[in-house]
Amino acid sequence: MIDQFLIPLIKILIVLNATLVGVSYMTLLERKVIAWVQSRLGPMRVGPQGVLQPIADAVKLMLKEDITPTKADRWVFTAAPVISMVPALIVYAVIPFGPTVHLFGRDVSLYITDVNVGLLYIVSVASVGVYGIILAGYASNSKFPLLASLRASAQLISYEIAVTMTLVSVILVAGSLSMVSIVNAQYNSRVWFGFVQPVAFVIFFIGSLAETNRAPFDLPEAEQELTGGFHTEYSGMRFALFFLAEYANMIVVSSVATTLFFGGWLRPFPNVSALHFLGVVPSWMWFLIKSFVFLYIFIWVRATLPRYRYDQLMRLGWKVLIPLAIANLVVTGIVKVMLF
Amino acid sequence: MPITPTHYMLLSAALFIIGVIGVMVRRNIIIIFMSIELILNAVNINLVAFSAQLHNVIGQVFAIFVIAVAAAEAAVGLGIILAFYRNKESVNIDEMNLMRW
Amino acid sequence: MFDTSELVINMGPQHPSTHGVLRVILRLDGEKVVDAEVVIGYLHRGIEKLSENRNWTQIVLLTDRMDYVAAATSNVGYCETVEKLLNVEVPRRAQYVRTILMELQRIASHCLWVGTHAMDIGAMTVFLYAFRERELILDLFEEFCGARLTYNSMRIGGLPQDIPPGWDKKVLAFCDIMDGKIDEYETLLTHNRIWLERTKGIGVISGPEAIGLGLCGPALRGSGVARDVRKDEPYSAYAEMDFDVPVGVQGDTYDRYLVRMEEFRQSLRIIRQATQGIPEGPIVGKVPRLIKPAAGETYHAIESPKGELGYFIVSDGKSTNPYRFRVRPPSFCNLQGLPRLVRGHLVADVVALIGSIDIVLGEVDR
Amino acid sequence: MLQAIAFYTIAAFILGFAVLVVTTKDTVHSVLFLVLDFLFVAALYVMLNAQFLAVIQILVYAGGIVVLYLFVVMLVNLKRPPEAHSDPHRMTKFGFGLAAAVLIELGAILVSGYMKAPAVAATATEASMPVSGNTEQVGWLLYTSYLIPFEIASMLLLVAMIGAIVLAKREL
Repeated sequence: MIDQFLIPLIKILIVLNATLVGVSYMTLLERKVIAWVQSRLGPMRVGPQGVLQPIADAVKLMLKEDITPTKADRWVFTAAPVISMVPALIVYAVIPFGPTVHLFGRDVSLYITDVNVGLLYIVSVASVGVYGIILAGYASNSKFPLLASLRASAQLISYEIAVTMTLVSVILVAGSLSMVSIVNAQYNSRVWFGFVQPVAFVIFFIGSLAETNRAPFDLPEAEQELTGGFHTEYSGMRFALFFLAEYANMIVVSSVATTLFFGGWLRPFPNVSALHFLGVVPSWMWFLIKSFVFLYIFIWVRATLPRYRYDQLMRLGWKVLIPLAIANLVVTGIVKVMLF
Repeated sequence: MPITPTHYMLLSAALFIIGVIGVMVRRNIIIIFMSIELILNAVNINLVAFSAQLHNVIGQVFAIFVIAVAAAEAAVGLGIILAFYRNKESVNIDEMNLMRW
Repeated sequence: MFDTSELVINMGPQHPSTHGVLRVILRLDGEKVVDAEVVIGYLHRGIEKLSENRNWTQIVLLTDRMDYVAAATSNVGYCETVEKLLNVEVPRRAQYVRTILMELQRIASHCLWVGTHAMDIGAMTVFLYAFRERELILDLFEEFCGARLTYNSMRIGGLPQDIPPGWDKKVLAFCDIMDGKIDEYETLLTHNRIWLERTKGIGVISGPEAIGLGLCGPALRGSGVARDVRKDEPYSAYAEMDFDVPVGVQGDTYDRYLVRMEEFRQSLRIIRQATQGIPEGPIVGKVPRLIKPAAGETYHAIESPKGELGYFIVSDGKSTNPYRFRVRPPSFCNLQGLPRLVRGHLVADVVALIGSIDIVLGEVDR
Repeated sequence: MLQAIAFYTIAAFILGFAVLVVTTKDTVHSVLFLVLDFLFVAALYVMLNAQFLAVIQILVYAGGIVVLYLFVVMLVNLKRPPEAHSDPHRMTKFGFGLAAAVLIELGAILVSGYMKAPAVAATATEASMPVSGNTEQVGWLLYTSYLIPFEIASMLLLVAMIGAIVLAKREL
């Protein structure tokens, strides 16, 4: 009973809470990092160095008046933020934060579950997230959000293809769809797949920037063009949900990138016993460090690059990334058949 | 009470009927298309149920083919809807009574 | 919806990238702009009419409020026009200081432009970098005249006060800082592939067409027309300065960007020459106590950061107010080119183009 | 017991949302119900131990096809209600009659108590396959016995893609 219900429940609680806290602190991190890039200080008022800023933000957003436009489709308008938030959270069910460890006298795996279609599960759940954006744009009954949501859905669907293709080439190398097996495969092959599949990794990274609506692909919420994009008409907690979903997605993407391309919880050179001292840092810590590096790069990119235009974005997706991903997949397949 | 393939068949048949009623009653061609998707799903439920019962994944393979056909159908069908809408400003199936326009 | 009919989108007057209260009514086919109509007047304060009821000295203060990001240039332009009307000789020291102020103002204005233009295209960091340097210029202005935005920094016939001691050193020090900062902006933008894709070939306009539309300033020079009032009809101390007038080739947004970036450098060049060569002498010319120009009219234009800023003033010779006061604002003239520029481009390009012609609504509406 | 609860819950949701799909007036709401319906069908697949298909169901149906529907619904913003005009030749009554007949048959099956589990031995296919696991088995079959249908399906999708582009593009 304990193994079946209690431990998974505790794990879900921990992951969910850690995610939500992590997401809210991502907003602080983003503001701080961008501030440092731009030679500013960022939030400094709430708490020392502004560390309590996310809490202040949350309180403010919760107390804000929740406005529903008169002509909005009330039902869908309320559901849209939830629809975009939920997929971002349930993806964490299959992300392995660490291997199975011995804890309090029993073997506890540092992931909620390991399903044999783990990677496909992530892709499919992520593909449902697009509804939140489309419906938000539709339900607002306003032109700018509608334009933005059409842009967003076209963008997400296009880049999903490229990203999925790169995942397939990783699956080919790993020989499994399960996230845990993919990490183990990297242990066994003595090399992180990021070095085996550099092209796939680059495409995945660019694609995931687009999938999470981050700069330079943040067209759906291009403030300067569409006055805030699909969440123009939203306020208060509903707006916050969209915001949190974006950050949760960023964390998901970083975790997936870490797992697939950078060895998940494995320390650098896991097979070199000379580097055994690196094992001092626990496995889940390695996972978090690697993910954090990705998150940092996300923010860094945002602070540096201008924004693509819609048609250029589509051109990049369809004419560069997808053919490249397919070519990479074919080459991977050929090499795999020839050599192994 | 054990859940037998008959349960799944009944569910599938009920879903099928709902789909058929949708096709027959509604005049909005988009809804009709969605009803067809329901019908296809009813078929898939059957296939997968038998696949589970017979411990044979061939049923699931066929379900995948059905999904592929559904995707193709949706793409072409929605293309037709858009073309029709562009000419007639309508998606009412009863106004779709010409072979060409 | 997007395939079957045109969509009319109202951009502004409250919109994050219309730089104030500009309103553009866009007719879209999909995301393509079929036509654009610019609606102005949301910031109209009647400065021209107001000026006809103020005496000549008071008007300087009103000119601050036109191009509020380049107030000193407006001040100088007005004062020079009145000096022309009065036939007053301005001492060379004042001329030099005016030149320095105007060029500092040009850099400040271009800083604001490069920041907001980049921000519109999505590069947010340039904005804060540029504002950081603009702050240094504002400090210099504050030291000179006590104000940071609306300076009221000029008097008819010369300067309100002499430059503070050591100010010229600070200006030179600023020039040294600014050199590196311009390179910094260029590192972030000039060869950035996304920036190139967003600006190259956008809003292409040929030289003759740009003249036909009445474009001026960097927007005109971007199309390859080397028209610069500082060179063509020198005023203040520009005749004694050695500088180039950068021109573009293609006439697209990127060329307009390059022209302004080069103007940064040319401005620094002028500031260095002028600061090192400030002559000694009085700062105010022989201006009558009661300014009452003889009946007549005059037009005088200067090169403001946005283009040719002209003042047309009629004096009836009887009152202490101008009889007629009219401004030729560069932003206004450039703005009328916007519908031509955006036609056929995408919605995202509209903001890039609004940024590229560099308008200030205070000047457009007056 | 647990299985029965799960089945009845999921079945109720599937049928309930299906009814909502065909009865809702607002087309966008209808599309939303369709997504929910598909998600529950996917849940049913998980119950039937067909995880791969469940994921494909979500990925292709919910993430792909229905988004397409949503796109079309948003593209055709109707100025008049789509159901305004009715063709006098419609045989709605006949349709209802047919549906009723099938329903009666279903009821008959229920009443006759034909609901016991048939004892079927596992067919030999599963045992003879060199791989284990749902995904692996489906993949194995797709790429061995059903390779030609699989390729034909890919052709079909290609043709559909081209067809959709030809139909939907205004000027070619």
